[in-house]
Amino acid sequence: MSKQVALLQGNEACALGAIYAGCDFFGGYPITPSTEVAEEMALMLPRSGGKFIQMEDEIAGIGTVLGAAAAGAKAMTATSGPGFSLMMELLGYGCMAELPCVIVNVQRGGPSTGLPTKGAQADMLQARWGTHGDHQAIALCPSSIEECFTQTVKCFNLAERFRMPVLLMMDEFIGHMREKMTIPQPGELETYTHPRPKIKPAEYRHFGEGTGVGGAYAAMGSGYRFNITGLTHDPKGFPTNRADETKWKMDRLRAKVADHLPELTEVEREFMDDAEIVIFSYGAAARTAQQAVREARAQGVKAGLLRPTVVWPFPDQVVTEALRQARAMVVAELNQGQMILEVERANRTHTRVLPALRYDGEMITPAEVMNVIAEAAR
Amino acid sequence: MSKRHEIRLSGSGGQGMITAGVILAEAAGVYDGQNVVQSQSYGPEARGGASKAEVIISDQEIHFTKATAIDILLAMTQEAWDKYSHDLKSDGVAVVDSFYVKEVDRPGVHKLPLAQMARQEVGIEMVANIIALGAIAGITKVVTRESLEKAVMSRIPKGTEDKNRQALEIGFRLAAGV
Amino acid sequence: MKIHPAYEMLRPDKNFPNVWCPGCGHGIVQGAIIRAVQKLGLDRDEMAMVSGIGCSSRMPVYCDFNSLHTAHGRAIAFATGVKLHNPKLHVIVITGDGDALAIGGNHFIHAARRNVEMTVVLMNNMIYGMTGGQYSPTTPIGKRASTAPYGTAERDFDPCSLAKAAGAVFAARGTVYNAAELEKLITQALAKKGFALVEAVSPCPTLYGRLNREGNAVKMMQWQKENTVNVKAAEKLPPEKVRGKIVTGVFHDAETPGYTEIYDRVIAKARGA
Amino acid sequence: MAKNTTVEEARAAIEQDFKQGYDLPVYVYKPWCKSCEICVAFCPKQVLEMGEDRKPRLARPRDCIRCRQCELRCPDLAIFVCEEKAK
Repeated sequence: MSKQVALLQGNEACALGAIYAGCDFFGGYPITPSTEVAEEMALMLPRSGGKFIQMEDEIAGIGTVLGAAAAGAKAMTATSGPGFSLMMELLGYGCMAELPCVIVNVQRGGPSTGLPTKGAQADMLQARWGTHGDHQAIALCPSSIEECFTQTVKCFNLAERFRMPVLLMMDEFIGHMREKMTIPQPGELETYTHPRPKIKPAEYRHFGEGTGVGGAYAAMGSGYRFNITGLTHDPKGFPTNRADETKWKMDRLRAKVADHLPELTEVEREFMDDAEIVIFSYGAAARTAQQAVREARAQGVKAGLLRPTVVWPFPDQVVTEALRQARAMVVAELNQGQMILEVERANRTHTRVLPALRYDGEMITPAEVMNVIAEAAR
Repeated sequence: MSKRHEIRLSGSGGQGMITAGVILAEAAGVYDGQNVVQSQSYGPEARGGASKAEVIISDQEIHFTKATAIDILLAMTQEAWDKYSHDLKSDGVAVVDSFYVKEVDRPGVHKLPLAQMARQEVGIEMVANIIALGAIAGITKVVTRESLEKAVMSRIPKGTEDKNRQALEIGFRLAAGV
Repeated sequence: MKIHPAYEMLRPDKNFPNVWCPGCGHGIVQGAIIRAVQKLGLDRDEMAMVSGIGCSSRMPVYCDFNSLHTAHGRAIAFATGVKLHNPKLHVIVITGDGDALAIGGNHFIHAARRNVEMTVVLMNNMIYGMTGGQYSPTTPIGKRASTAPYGTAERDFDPCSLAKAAGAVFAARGTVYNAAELEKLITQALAKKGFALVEAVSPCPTLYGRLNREGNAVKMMQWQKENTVNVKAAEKLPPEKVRGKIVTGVFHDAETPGYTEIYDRVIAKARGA
Repeated sequence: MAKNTTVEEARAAIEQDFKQGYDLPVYVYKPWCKSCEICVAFCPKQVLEMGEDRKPRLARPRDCIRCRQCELRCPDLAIFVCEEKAK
């Protein structure tokens, strides 16, 4: 079979990636600029026996996704700013109840209704801190159409393995852009499905093994009758407010991400070997940064690029190392300064950190980044 | 062709500018084997308002995804010309609809009867975007005719093949007369 | 068998007594649900009990089914996902008047409209019990609550009319005083293939009863006993004789294809295309 | 309130009581009873009354008609009607 090369929109590639990963449930509410994800899923899911449902609002969208996940589905929803805000409570529920699912946020300008048809990267900290309570987040950020596909697959793999909602932080620029890509053949990309328990139902504890990462867990209706609750619970899933059991649960939620940082860290490096000015950028803005790095090199500036594809957990160590090596770091992002706060937190060497920001709904240009590089090189 | 081509197709919502952009990108990317990035911007309205689609074609990897120095501009309305012609390069190629665009503030603009030909020869104005694609490809050779034809056929509704093939033919004919 | 017949349906390792106040009607509803499940011979492994937040919503943790205790108001949204992904499961939604009709009102009407196959047991105690007695969408106008110290100024919902109007296939009301009738109504609802509502009027002596001087659990159940009219009898009575009373029985019973059944046709069409 | 017990513990305690010769038509599992008095108030034959421990007790067992109203209305599943002994 010859490889299929197709011109795809980011949103379409995301939906195709979901199907490739084995997604069999989509619940959501239409919102610009994420709508094409839902439309594509509505078309494709029933063909493979999966289920698509358009709910009455975004809260119901993620609610039905979490319900399907409890029943064993590989489930997904897709939304944008206002809908993402509505989903926050249940994002926390998914973390607490350890339900795997993928939430796609095609970011647009905000706050409030903001710029529905224009792009931004201004939900980056909401993705990390939007829901109440201590919790961890795993979030990926694609910079190309191909990555919309491959990272959606990876999101499902991580959700299944880490038993938690995983966020794909797209943006309108990437979501509505088209590029050609070679559709991966079945088996070409890894697809992970969590193991199902084999022990006797009487011995089964739904939240029993260590941090739960990579472990077996059961679906409702599979003969293991367990309880799931958003209340703090013991290993059996029964509500508790005992301090020791609460601490056990909170430590488990923390450790499942904190103890697996090397596995979760994924940063692409370009021209980093001798880089003196390092640009930190992700998602759509990183495309501009890629161009700027090359233009800077052409002008004799030793510039390099750090492009995290997994933005949460933040690649702390990588950034700390890069800051140690660099004379200055330029953070290029499409907001008023969000991930730059994390970069500054990782800055243990008091290296200069300069923002290259744009937040008017338009894409930051290579010239704008070059100006900041020039300032950094001074 | 070792060059980055930035192409902007502009008009009003409903004139098929985004469809035209997708077809052009598919012709260049999938059938001609170039690297390609296609994007668009539009207002909240489904019909009316200024609308543009941009296609960047290059034999190199495309990093920056937006068009900022336009090599090829299509304007199907006066509003689109007024709004989107400012960053057309001095040696850029401009094609405008001669019926809807009356005032152009620079020399060398190709004024072609795109909408008129669509109405008179094909019978529906809707295919003016395909005529425009034919004209642009004919004038600039930014994509091959075979690839453009394949891309048109893969992206249009079933049952409209003849009308679109005719429209493409008209476009290339107009280009030959330039 | 020298044991309470309901015990086999309770979680063996869950501590009892349950969380509810003395005389709370919710435990009576739990008993009725368990007996209905036993009567129909449903397989526990194929039971999914989904709840929201509130007093009533604590029920699933005690029942030895697949149980999902969700967020406030969202039980029906979760339950829709459970049912749609695994239509084999018998889904029972346990909810209260605030959970189902205030914060979850949108999900309630839309699940009824879609006719998603689930049995919704709505325990109506006309008050928010868990948070300390605030008024709910079913608190009758003029009645007192901690957030209505002078009596509420709001009219109340009739959950059965609401469900029927939104498209449910079954809507019925019972009281905990008449636990046998309640059990019968839940049994009927569980057998339906569509969105079925059973409203169980369940007294809250601790808050509603105290705030409105209606007495303890026994007095409140005595009131139920004396002020309940069956829907068939009510139809023949003049309206003034029915006003202020609890009308019980089946209000609506229809046969319409359920959501998962219709969705199977969508799948067949998508695959044929 | 009574000490919390699991269903298994309740079962064992009840079985123990039966082994030791419990022989009345109605059984009250006291650790789960919250003394709401519903069973006493609505017994059609008035066979139950509240004991000094504020738990129901079967005062007039011979009047019990095993109608199960107490069992159906107990919010705590703490009272049930026993099967009739086959003699």
